[in-house]
Amino acid sequence: MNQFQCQAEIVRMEHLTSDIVRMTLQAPDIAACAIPGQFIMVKAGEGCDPLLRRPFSIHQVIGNGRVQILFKVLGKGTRLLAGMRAGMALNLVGPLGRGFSLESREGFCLVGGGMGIAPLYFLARELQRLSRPPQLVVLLGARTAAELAQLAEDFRELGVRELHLATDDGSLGHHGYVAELIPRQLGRGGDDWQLCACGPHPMLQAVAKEAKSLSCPCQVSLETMMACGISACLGCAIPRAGLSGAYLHVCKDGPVFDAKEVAWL
Amino acid sequence: MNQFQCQAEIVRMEHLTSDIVRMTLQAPDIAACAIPGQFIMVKAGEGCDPLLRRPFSIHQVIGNGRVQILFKVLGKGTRLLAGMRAGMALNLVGPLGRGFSLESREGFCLVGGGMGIAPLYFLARELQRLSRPPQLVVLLGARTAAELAQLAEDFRELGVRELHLATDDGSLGHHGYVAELIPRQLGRGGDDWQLCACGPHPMLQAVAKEAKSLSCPCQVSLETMMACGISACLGCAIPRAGLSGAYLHVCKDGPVFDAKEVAWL
Amino acid sequence: MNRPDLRISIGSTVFSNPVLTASGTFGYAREFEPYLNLHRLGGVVVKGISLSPRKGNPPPRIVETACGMLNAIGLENVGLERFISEKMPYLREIGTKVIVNILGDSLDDYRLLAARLSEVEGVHAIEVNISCPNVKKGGVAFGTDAAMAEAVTRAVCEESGVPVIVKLSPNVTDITLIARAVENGGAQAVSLINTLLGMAIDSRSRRPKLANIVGGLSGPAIKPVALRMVWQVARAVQIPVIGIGGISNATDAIEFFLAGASAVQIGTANFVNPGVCDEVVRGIEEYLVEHRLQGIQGLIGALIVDC
Amino acid sequence: MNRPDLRISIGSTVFSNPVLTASGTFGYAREFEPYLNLHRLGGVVVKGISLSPRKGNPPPRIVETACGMLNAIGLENVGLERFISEKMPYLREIGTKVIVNILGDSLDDYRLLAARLSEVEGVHAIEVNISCPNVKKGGVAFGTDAAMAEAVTRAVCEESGVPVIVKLSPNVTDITLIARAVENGGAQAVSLINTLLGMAIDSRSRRPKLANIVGGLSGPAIKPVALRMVWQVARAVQIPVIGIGGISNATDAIEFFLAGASAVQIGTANFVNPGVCDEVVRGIEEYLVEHRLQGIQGLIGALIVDC
Ligand SMILES: Cc1cc2nc3c(=O)[nH]c(=O)nc-3n(C[C@H](O)[C@H](O)[C@H](O)COP(=O)(O)OP(=O)(O)OC[C@H]3O[C@@H](n4cnc5c(N)ncnc54)[C@H](O)[C@@H]3O)c2cc1C
Ligand SMILES: Cc1cc2nc3c(=O)[nH]c(=O)nc-3n(C[C@H](O)[C@H](O)[C@H](O)COP(=O)(O)OP(=O)(O)OC[C@H]3O[C@@H](n4cnc5c(N)ncnc54)[C@H](O)[C@@H]3O)c2cc1C
Ligand SMILES: Cc1cc2nc3c(=O)[nH]c(=O)nc-3n(C[C@H](O)[C@H](O)[C@H](O)COP(=O)(O)O)c2cc1C
Ligand SMILES: Cc1cc2nc3c(=O)[nH]c(=O)nc-3n(C[C@H](O)[C@H](O)[C@H](O)COP(=O)(O)O)c2cc1C
Ligand code: FES
Ligand code: FES
Repeated sequence: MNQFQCQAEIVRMEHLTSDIVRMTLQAPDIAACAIPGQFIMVKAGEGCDPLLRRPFSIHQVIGNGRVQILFKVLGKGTRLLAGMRAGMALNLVGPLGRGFSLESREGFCLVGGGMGIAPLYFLARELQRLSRPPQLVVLLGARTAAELAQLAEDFRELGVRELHLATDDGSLGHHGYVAELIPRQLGRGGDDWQLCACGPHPMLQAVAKEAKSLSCPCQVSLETMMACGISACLGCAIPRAGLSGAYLHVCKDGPVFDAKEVAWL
Repeated sequence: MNQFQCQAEIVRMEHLTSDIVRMTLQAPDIAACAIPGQFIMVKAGEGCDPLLRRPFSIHQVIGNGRVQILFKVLGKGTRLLAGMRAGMALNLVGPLGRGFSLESREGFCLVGGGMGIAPLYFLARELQRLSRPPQLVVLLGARTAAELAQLAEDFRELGVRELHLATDDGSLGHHGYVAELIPRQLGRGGDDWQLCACGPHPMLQAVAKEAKSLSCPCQVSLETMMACGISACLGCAIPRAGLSGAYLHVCKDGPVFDAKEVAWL
Repeated sequence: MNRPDLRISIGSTVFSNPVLTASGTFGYAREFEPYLNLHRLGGVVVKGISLSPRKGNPPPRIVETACGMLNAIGLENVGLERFISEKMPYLREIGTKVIVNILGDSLDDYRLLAARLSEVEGVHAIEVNISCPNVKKGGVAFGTDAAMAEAVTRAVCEESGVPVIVKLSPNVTDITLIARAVENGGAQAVSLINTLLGMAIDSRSRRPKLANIVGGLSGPAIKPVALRMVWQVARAVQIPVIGIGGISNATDAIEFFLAGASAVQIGTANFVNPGVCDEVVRGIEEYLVEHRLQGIQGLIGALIVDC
Repeated sequence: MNRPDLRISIGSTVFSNPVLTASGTFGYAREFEPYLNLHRLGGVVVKGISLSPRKGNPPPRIVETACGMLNAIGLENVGLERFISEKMPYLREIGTKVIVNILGDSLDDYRLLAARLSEVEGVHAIEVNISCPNVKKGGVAFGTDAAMAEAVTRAVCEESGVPVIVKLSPNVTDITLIARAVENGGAQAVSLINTLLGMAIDSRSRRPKLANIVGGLSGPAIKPVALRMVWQVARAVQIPVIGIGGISNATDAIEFFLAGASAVQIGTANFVNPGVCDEVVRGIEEYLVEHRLQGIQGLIGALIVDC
């Protein structure tokens, strides 16, 4: 298995807003084999409070064996991480989980909400690097313009032309939810297109619904509480579609799932 | 009671050796009323690991409402404190406990070992500021020259002329224990002199023994595990001299005791 | 909106708010005068008092553990009479409710303590520590046996003129059995949990870190166990439950109310933050306002459980 | 000096070193292949196996607490037959001892599991999880009653051809009573502690943080309780004791040996540091060398206690 535990030096800290941070880590083993949609488990702080590692999507893999994560300060783990400085080291485990399938399609529509945007950047880049790059539409949503501005810029620099934005407060792009942009964009494609979505659960639910009504295949990246990230604790269960009452495990069967596999409660 | 809980900004961090740190804190309330031998309780880190505050002697009170502590990195609390930077803030409680008595004497002999030197600097300065300053002899011991050099310099700058050093490895001053210097220095004084000692328990024991054989009054500053520092937990008990089997409490009855009060086991 | 109503009652005693200090962690209150407004506390539970003074255990008496601490103070206290003459005058002055925690070696000890204390002006309730060993029963703790727990409760209730709270030990298989026994015995309330029995060893010296070898575990580490027990007991008895164990802020306290506690006691957190009780009272008030609740009663046992 | 001798035995099974993984925290071992040398482990205790597959509890199943975590996995597992056909081939290959943790609803379940498993090549011992509810006794856990604990032990021992370890629940008044009952029942060793029953509440949503409401507390937070129980049990029984609870490094493990454990299991720490078991083995070796001990036997129960 291509999984590693390593001590990674922090190469760069970028505070995109007061509570959104992009961290660049020197982690060659992980960088060498990560695919979009996979995640790493990061130990925040030295002591045992917080005890457990925190999962973060791989936001970008760059030259020189570096990986980036993009995160928002929510609780004590992310607060500790946001207080780190370049030159310090963090212990990482990864890359973990099942990433996005890049199977050939006419087009890909990427839908990201909030920090769910993180893995989509890596995905967009890998799609563009394919020998026959598919058409690419990227829809990004956030609460407000400040959270979106820098990230949108990054996608533009990547050469994504079909980039559409939505904010909850209307301060940038569409005033409303990002999932609402899907029908307009996917008018052109039907089942030749692939939806790839990552974001808060209600957003993913809405995306899965749109996908169904458009008969468009849809991959979603899910989040749960995780203790191990490596399929040892069975803590990351989510209900599987169907009547069996069985569970999927986000860290191993996912985090990226076919929307049809998941029971959308 | 002149005790305060306050959020104090770190004004300065000085790394005297790789594991000895002098930290200057802006704490006007505490600075205004502290006396030599008192201590403060410092919360290291944000979370609850480590849970309890750590006690540190007040090393110096300087103008502008500042206090200094001098500490050695031993475990996770002091490691966290050593990693702080100027501009950050720490939560303090103090000043606490019973300090040294400065009652008028012909001379004072201060004996410090290791980090036990911390409160003696404050004591030496206050003694020199008395309207009729007593004679002053300062004996400092440490494991090796590196741990002693800067501190000895500080006492010299204070104008202490009778300064004698000892190191365990003989790299500076007397090769041996600092308590061994006492008889030579106190040849001149008998019960007109006051011994004031702070350091590891075996050192204090040796000093108390010398004091007894020289019939010289002796104050010792003791350390124990402390949970509260404010006489609420009763955790800081040490056996009292005599046959009663009763206990003294270091945070309230001390940390400075008359050596005769203490049962030297 | 008016300020939310924080009052709660235990028997005939009305507390201005549900935030009390836990026995053995708040001295005799005076120690905290510099750090908070003592009269704003719901109540003060003082260090456990025995008939005669006790010296306590030899040191080391405390040791830090992961998010917790062990203590083996050994119930050091000034004894009944010195408590009344030396500590009560100040406690009467601070204008908050005073609960005296009592401990004994036998039923008679408990009876004598209750009788004497409930006559003392300014004592508003008695909290019975039943985690102490029953000397007559070979040192088995009163609190680990339902019959003994009921007997000691009955003994205290017979003698006491003020409400009786019985403080339960968590070191039992089924705490609801003990709680029900104590309710049968006549207790007006139960408080829980006392400390979990634990131990720490120094690998260098190969010795126990406490002179007493074992000690009581307290602090955030035990909160999940305390919360579970409070939830179980609140559903098993009719009398009010006072939640204790690892409470360090208002959010923690609110969790205990949701689990069914009518009041909380704050212990170890007083050592870490001597002003914590004030902050908890304020935080509870803010939560009630934010959640549009008229008072603390709306929160007690309000846990939403599907099924 | 030679390398210290780390071997220990339980019944007829000899382990190359005393560091085992705790059930439910190490998957079926394969998950940890990237992170450590599986053959250097003393042994692997696999996730609890029942007769039929179990789906486990609905999510959320885990929540972090102060220096610990609560889990309510609900004993999800692939069931006896799939375990044997799908998981055992790999486990046989890694060249370390394999202990299968079993769980059931009734004595018959346990009997069937023991009989079948002890015939399987590569199963070196059985660990009986008696913290499960006994369906026939109204759901009271086997492990909280001495008679039931003894009965289930006897049932398993009668059927098993390999050594039987019984894993004790800490949620009892006197764990030495259960340990002695289990010893009487024929167990070759006891392991302890399983998780402490706990609970967590979300004050915003006013709901339990676990769908199952209560869950098992593990991690550094429980170490003092585990250490105390191991110390008590080691003095109460003649059979080897396996210490479990919050062990995160070699120093923690050494504390358990001093308290009387002959081996240790590492649980939650595997999540935090998947390479931890290797580090613990190395750390124990270094400690023994530094302290001039010939082997682990010199450490077991070597706590120095005055008086
Ligand atoms: C596969 C995966 C990928 C993720 N990728 C990203 C990302 O790229 N950027 C980002 O900002 N966040 C990401 N998250 C969420 C991130 O893990 C949490 O925000 C983080 O763990 C919060 O830690 P904390 O200590 O700051 O918050 P806490 O104080 O622990 O809790 C704050 C909130 O975060 C949630 N949370 C806490 N721990 C976890 C956990 N282990 N797993 C899931 N949710 C948790 C809790 O429900 C709580 O409401 C991802 C989660 C998963 C499962
Ligand atoms: C009144 C008083 C004044 C002190 N003044 C100074 C000083 O000026 N400079 C200085 O360097 N040190 C001083 N100490 C000691 C200092 O408190 C400890 O070194 C510090 O608490 C260690 O914390 P830690 O987390 O780094 O170590 P830990 O990892 O907690 O433990 C390392 C060692 O330190 C000891 N220790 C831990 N906590 C305490 C505690 N609360 N009280 C006493 N010992 C403890 C333990 O026995 C252990 O062996 C003083 C102690 C007391 C009681
Ligand atoms: C140092 C200390 C001394 C204590 N003394 C007593 C006591 O005398 N009587 C008693 O009933 N409980 C005593 N306790 C238990 C506390 O009142 C409380 O039940 C326990 O600490 C759990 O709460 P916490 O986690 O908030 O500290 C003591 C606890 C500590 C930490
Ligand atoms: C996620 C998880 C799952 C567990 N599953 C089992 C199990 O199936 N059978 C069992 O006997 N113990 C189980 N345990 C208990 C552990 O084996 C161990 O006894 C406990 O976690 C205490 O050790 P620790 O603090 O090192 O984790 C589980 C623990 C955790 C955290
Ligand atoms: S997080 Fe542990 S199994 Fe998925
Ligand atoms: S440290 Fe708490 S009473 Fe002294």
